[in-house]
Amino acid sequence: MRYIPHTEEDVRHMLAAIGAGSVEELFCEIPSAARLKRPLQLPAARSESELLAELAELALRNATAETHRMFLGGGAYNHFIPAAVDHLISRSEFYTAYTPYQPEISQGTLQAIFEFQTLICQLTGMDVANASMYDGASACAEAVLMAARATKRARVLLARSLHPDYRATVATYCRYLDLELVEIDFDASGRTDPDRLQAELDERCAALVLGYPNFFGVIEDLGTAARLASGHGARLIAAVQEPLALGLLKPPAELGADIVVGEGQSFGLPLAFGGPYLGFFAARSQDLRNLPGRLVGETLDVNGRRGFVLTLATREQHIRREKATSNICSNQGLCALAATIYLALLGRRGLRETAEHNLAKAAYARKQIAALSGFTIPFSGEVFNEFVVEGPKKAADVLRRVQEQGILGGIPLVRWYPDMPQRFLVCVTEQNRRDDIDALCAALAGGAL
Amino acid sequence: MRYIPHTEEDVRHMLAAIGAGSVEELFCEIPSAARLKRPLQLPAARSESELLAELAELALRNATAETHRMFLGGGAYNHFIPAAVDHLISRSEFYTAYTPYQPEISQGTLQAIFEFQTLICQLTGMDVANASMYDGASACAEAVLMAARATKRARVLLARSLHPDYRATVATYCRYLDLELVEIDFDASGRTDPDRLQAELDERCAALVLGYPNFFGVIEDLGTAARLASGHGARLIAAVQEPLALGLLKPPAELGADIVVGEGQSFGLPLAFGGPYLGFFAARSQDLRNLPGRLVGETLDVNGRRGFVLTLATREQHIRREKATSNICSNQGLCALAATIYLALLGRRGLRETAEHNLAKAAYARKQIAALSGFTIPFSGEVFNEFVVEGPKKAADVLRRVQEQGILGGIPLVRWYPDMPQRFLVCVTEQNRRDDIDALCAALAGGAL
Amino acid sequence: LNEKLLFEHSDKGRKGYSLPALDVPAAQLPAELVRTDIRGFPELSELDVVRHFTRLSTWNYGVDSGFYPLGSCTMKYNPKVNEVACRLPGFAGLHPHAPEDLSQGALELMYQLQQDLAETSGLPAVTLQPGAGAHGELAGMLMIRAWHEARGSRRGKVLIPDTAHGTNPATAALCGYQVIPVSSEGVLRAAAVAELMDEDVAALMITNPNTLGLFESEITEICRIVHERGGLVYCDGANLNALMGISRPGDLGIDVMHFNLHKTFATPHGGGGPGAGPVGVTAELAPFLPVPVVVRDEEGIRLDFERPQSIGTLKGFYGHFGVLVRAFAYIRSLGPDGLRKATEMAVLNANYLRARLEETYHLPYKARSLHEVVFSDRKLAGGCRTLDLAKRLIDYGFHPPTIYFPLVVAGAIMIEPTESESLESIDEFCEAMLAIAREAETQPELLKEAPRRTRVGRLDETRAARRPRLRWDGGGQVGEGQE
Amino acid sequence: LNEKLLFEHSDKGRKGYSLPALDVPAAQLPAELVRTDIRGFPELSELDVVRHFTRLSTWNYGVDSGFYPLGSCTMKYNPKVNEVACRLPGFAGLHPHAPEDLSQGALELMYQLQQDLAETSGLPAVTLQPGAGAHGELAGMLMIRAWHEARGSRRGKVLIPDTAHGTNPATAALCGYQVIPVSSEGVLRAAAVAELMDEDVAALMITNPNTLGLFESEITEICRIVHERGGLVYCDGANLNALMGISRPGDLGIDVMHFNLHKTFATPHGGGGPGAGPVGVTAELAPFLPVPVVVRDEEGIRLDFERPQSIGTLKGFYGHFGVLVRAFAYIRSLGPDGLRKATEMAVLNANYLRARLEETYHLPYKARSLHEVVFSDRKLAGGCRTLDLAKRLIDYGFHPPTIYFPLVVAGAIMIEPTESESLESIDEFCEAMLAIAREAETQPELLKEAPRRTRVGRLDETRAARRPRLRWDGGGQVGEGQE
Repeated sequence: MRYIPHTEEDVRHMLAAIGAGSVEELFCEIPSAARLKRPLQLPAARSESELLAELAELALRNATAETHRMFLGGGAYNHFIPAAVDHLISRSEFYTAYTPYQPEISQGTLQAIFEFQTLICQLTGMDVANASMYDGASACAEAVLMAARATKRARVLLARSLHPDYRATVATYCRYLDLELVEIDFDASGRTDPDRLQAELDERCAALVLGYPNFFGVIEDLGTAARLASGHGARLIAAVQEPLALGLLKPPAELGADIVVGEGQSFGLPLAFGGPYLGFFAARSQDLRNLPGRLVGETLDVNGRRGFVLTLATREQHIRREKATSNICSNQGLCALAATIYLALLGRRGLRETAEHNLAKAAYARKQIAALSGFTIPFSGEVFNEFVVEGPKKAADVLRRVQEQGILGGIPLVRWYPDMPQRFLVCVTEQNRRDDIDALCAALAGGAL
Repeated sequence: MRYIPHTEEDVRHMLAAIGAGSVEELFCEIPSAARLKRPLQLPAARSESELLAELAELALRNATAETHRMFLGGGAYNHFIPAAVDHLISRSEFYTAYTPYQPEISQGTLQAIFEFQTLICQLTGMDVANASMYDGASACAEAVLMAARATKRARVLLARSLHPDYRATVATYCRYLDLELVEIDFDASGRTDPDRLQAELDERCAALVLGYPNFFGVIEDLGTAARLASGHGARLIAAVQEPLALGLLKPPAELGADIVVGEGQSFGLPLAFGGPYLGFFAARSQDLRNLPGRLVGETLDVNGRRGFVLTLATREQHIRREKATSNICSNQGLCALAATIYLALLGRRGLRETAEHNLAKAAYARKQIAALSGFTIPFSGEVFNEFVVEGPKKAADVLRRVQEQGILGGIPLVRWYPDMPQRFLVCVTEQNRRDDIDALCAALAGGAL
Repeated sequence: LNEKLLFEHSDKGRKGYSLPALDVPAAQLPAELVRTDIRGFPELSELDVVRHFTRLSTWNYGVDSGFYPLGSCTMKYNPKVNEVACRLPGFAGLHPHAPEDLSQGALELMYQLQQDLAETSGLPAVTLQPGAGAHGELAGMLMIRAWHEARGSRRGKVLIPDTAHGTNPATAALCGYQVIPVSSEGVLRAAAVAELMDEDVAALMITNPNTLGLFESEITEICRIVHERGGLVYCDGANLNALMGISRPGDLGIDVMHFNLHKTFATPHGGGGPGAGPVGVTAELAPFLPVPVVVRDEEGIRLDFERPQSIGTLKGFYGHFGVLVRAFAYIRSLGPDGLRKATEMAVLNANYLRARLEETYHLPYKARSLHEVVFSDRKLAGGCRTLDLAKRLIDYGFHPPTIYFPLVVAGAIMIEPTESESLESIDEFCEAMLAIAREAETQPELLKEAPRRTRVGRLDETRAARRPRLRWDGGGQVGEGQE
Repeated sequence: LNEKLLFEHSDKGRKGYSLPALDVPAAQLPAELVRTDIRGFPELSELDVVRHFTRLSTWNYGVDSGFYPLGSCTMKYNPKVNEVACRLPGFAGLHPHAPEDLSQGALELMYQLQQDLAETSGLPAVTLQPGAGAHGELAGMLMIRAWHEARGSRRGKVLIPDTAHGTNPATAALCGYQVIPVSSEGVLRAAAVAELMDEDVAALMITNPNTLGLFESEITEICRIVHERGGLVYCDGANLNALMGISRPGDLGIDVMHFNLHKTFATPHGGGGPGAGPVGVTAELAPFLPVPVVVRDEEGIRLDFERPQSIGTLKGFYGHFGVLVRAFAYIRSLGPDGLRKATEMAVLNANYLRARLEETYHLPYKARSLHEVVFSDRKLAGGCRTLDLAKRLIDYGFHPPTIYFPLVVAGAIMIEPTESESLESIDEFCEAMLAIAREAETQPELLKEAPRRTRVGRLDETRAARRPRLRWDGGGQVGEGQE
């Protein structure tokens, strides 16, 4: 057993020191009736080479951007990850450590998270950010809970254009908390309908949640929403499913958002079939003591040197137990580290340029597809790197034909929007070359027949 | 430029400090006639993603054990490499360091090489080993030079069954050194013919070089050769092209070898189209001051703590210049580290078991192939994990047919042994499953038609 | 030597990234949508970034650095091949919205892992979606509540023993439950449960073995009592490393349990995450599992979203797939015998360590330990406390144990060696513990002024909380440091 | 904290490896061929091994750890993407005996790299086979001798300036040549060469820029003189980082030059290797290149072994392919503009560093430096020498420069910053150098007792050489250490 060091002699020596006759004896407190009397029925142990062969075989049965031209987004994005990211997060001092409970031997993790918190504040324009959460959807749910706590109100408006997983997660978290969730429809631009918003916003509202960009890729009018929300004392929550957009779009804080949450996967994390990703959570100072999750703060050591510690733990469950601001205990430390490294590599200019490339590629694709016979762009709102297409027949059928050309052309929307059987979501990033886009257009034209 | 940090402002500031008006000015000592007046004609800079795409495309045009069933050996072996090896050699403290000139901040490299030297001594049974050389072939050439220096003799006997690259490299190194190289033929067993050996050995001989195992995979009779060589005062050099065999075979020292050199690639290094590999060089204490290459030794620091340093540098070219024992300056530090890690992981039992698996797989394959109509095993000597097969027609033609079945069935010998047009060398390691071997037999049977 | 913050390093115009030339026309958004520059954002070359994080890493301590006996966290060895496995392009590059027919390898792995966890726990239905243990607790308690509500029952209370992890009460509260604490005596007595159990109690949340490292020997009886009065039993699976192949929670009467893949199944802790917290439930609770569930039918393996009684979705997509790959690789590497052996050696290590230290350190509970052991600082001399001991261990080159938890032991020192550690490693730790106990008698300042060998000394946590500085803001640092 | 040797850790029965079950009958060799056990061989679990080497690594200093201005070694940044590139399965898994039609990707890369090096150097024919710079020297000098002999010339001498690397004379000797030293005055004077050049001199070996970091400004004239009298000129290419895109050795009259891919082209130095030492030659020398040469013809790219005038083979197979991949990736990443810019910034860095230090440190040669600068310890106070300065730099967190080389400068301090370093990084180094110069005046013991912050203090090299212990032999260590 390559992971278990005990030799027979070690075991004998240790049992003698314990004063036990056998390893079996050590389990004496487990009543016989509580014992399993047979071996676990699991496949036999694999050698390392067999294991790799088995996993390689499984891995080959999955499509990737290496095997297909890929235009999938919808909350998970195919961006380039510089090799330095993986090199650095693979340093075992980072990835084999746990939560920095002992700050004197955890300054690496702690400083990196402090930097992460700073980067998120810079991107969103907010005052404070936590050390990360499971993902964008759960961060969004925590934001709704925080808004309800902070406002002591029980009505929450969710844009129907918000990512469906985010809406579903909010619903699950709120399931037994006596909160009322109201969906607000969108208009022809693909943005949340301001009239519906105005009609539903009132003094009972704890929060209004908008995607930025939303699930359709459309850039919501946060400014107007913020004015409406703040007029009624409700928190405006901006939920960012594609954070690369923040390299180009006005920061939500500037437009009046009170809480900004989102998904950090675009910042250096692999697609990995949906996880682990990286929820981020940023707020204004007013909500500091209501924040869920871990926080890292700067302080001094006994010699007056700068250092970092976990702080404001009195909000957390290991101190506050049932009165904690959240039950979250871990964060996505390594994912936050990856994002910090990614953003440091891109830097001020690289982030902007990458965002601009995404914008340009998507604009080109949108224009080309709009020119295809049978295809239209149903929403008029401005988009960043994804957009909805309406095809001439069922989206699933069109996309299946496209798939036969080795292209993953988009995500059919009908699962979440039954009224949109012919629509699908197309995402274009800096990873798609012009000839990929042209191939998609050709395949769509063919798939429409 | 992601690898060059200078901003325009930095450049201005630095030029001002230097007192130069332009970067151009810094090259003032290069006469105008010596300047290149045009840009280098090289492809334009690639982004990281473009680079990876370009290299991935090249890499896909090569065959590997993932794309083919592979039975190639001949001095480079397809053994499993545990993931921990690459993880550890990828620690940048190891791979971005250079030669440990400053021992106080190089103890990691130095201790690892000391451990490498020890492992090589344990494997070969010799007294002393150096810090590594370029590869087995060049180590073999250095061994011949050392034997000539030590004995002050000029005649060297090379077994014709020695790896052809090793013989060729010896010839190149000796090209202008007034040494006489004599080839000794093999007999029907595939071993060096003892009668020819006896006939050629005399008091003029500096050294006799045998493969162990030899290029045909056959285990040479080192004991007899040692008796003959020592009777004439010549050094017996055992050259090990497949070091995994040392997990099972008698150590050369025990059989009387004076110098043991070889190739360490089997110990955790990828095939990598032939390099970088790892030459090892071991000898008896008598030759210590004649050894080529780097040596690491144990010593004490000012506080009496154990530490390691480069030592006996007076043999080396940076001190001795034209009187050095060799012109070699670097070693294969990172490759030696990989081998040290690999051997530590396998350990006493794992090394033996892996060697036994190789033996068993090759024995099975040899038996199966021998049973095929039209195929024979021309050499009767015992083998470790590779063996020569004689087919019914030109080896290249047989192997080409086998290749069409997705199998790299062996290495045709005719390039080095024009008298063997129908023979090829088959290697079987722990990586070949029984069904690979059975597929090879089936394909050979088909290829013979 | 010190390392500045990323932002303090930055120089205008540097970058560590390059893009291909843009091969389509540039595009622009309306100006009112576009931000100005990001003030203070880093500008660094690739080497700047690599050095920065390489240096930061050297101030951390991980399992690969040395013994890391953090109780309740199961800091076992993280196999390197698993890191290779999860990075295979077919796993790392698979988009969660890829069609199911092009995701069959991933779905197969998830399906097999569900079955493996079910077999290990004796709980037949498994969701892989929760992102961590606490997230699994949330899933589990929501299912318990949904089960009750499906039966028309609106119970409002949950029983939680005093040895529980803090996440247990926090989770119960998030599900709208009132928390009723139950006193234990090291192990939870059935009588104590019987006394508090009534028709308003939805569930008991228990950890087994508990946070003292003791098997809940009355667990079967406790489950019977809770079930009899219409409740369910939730098991916090953080300590499953003590039971693999020995005893299965499902066989004992547990209804719901979460797994901590990063503890029991060797996935890296990542400096605080990501982990993964799958949940196993009885067949009766299976209809309430979060969506999607990975199911197999004639056509292959697929994600089932059509589960009308499901509690819904807990996060985006299907779970921390990259973590699941590592756990799967671990289970396959050990096989059934290896998993059992891991448990046996983990328990052997804990008991050996206990035997070596129990004369010197106060052991509040004497029952046979399983995978971890809890001492207290009561016998520590010189006025030294658990915190001082912990900091002094750092000077000896070890990561300290968990301290001041569980709360039922004042000055708790909670040590979990795991099976990965060799006899030598545990002996070295014990020698250090014994040496520190002697130092406390003769040179207590060595403990109180520890650690001395780290980059920073003890940090002022009160200051951090009182004047929170949670981000760099372009100013100087809190105070100027000295070398 | 100390770390034992692998052999001191080992415990009987441990292993960190597993094999698949044997699926063929076991086999045996005759007993007389089989060894007994390997005495003392390690027995460790995977975690034991991982911790051992992880800890060892922390006692090393690499480019990623900090500034590493080791003169003549060009310790520039090693890009991480290149490490990914050489590990692509199609490169790492390619067997050198694979058929040429199944190796076309690797051969294409080698062919392109040959062309890139030819263009960069102005020498049209390139071999990629040599394993390091010294190996390249050997290849080059053998070709020079073969060229002479092909013309029936048996010249016996080689001229080597006093600024040469030690490998130059060692190599000349290995080719059977007598070494004739040439005195330089910082730069080599054509007149000095003219005086020594005769019909028995086969070649001049020169380094350009030389080991003082100075361009050999009379190089064209020197080449003319050597050629005129029937000799050839060999250039040690170690310092090519000073010339990329600026000046090409082939255009200056050089006949043969080796490249150090690990210096100029950013491949990692690996703690001492592997490097790669390709050699470029003029068309006239091309027939003498080692075999095989990578050539392109109608059918594709192939290895040409049929070269009757070749000097033969220098090592197994075709070169350090894994290193070649990295160098190729580097050249493609920078492109022609980037290579030139790398040279410019390397030279800028060296001159800036010189400007900041030349008032304080003695600068023996005043000509404009290219990529490196050589000071001496002549002005160092307090009886401190170059060695003391070097060790003190370690305490400041820097890798010391090359010391006591080149030999023409007593107490030489040879500093090569490379283009990877930022202004801040060089400023920090200069501050340290200036601080140490002040310390030498006021507290010379700080230098003489340095380093203090490392795991071991200054090591007794004399003891190591007098009583060589070159392997562990089961006994205790040299002396028992203290913490």
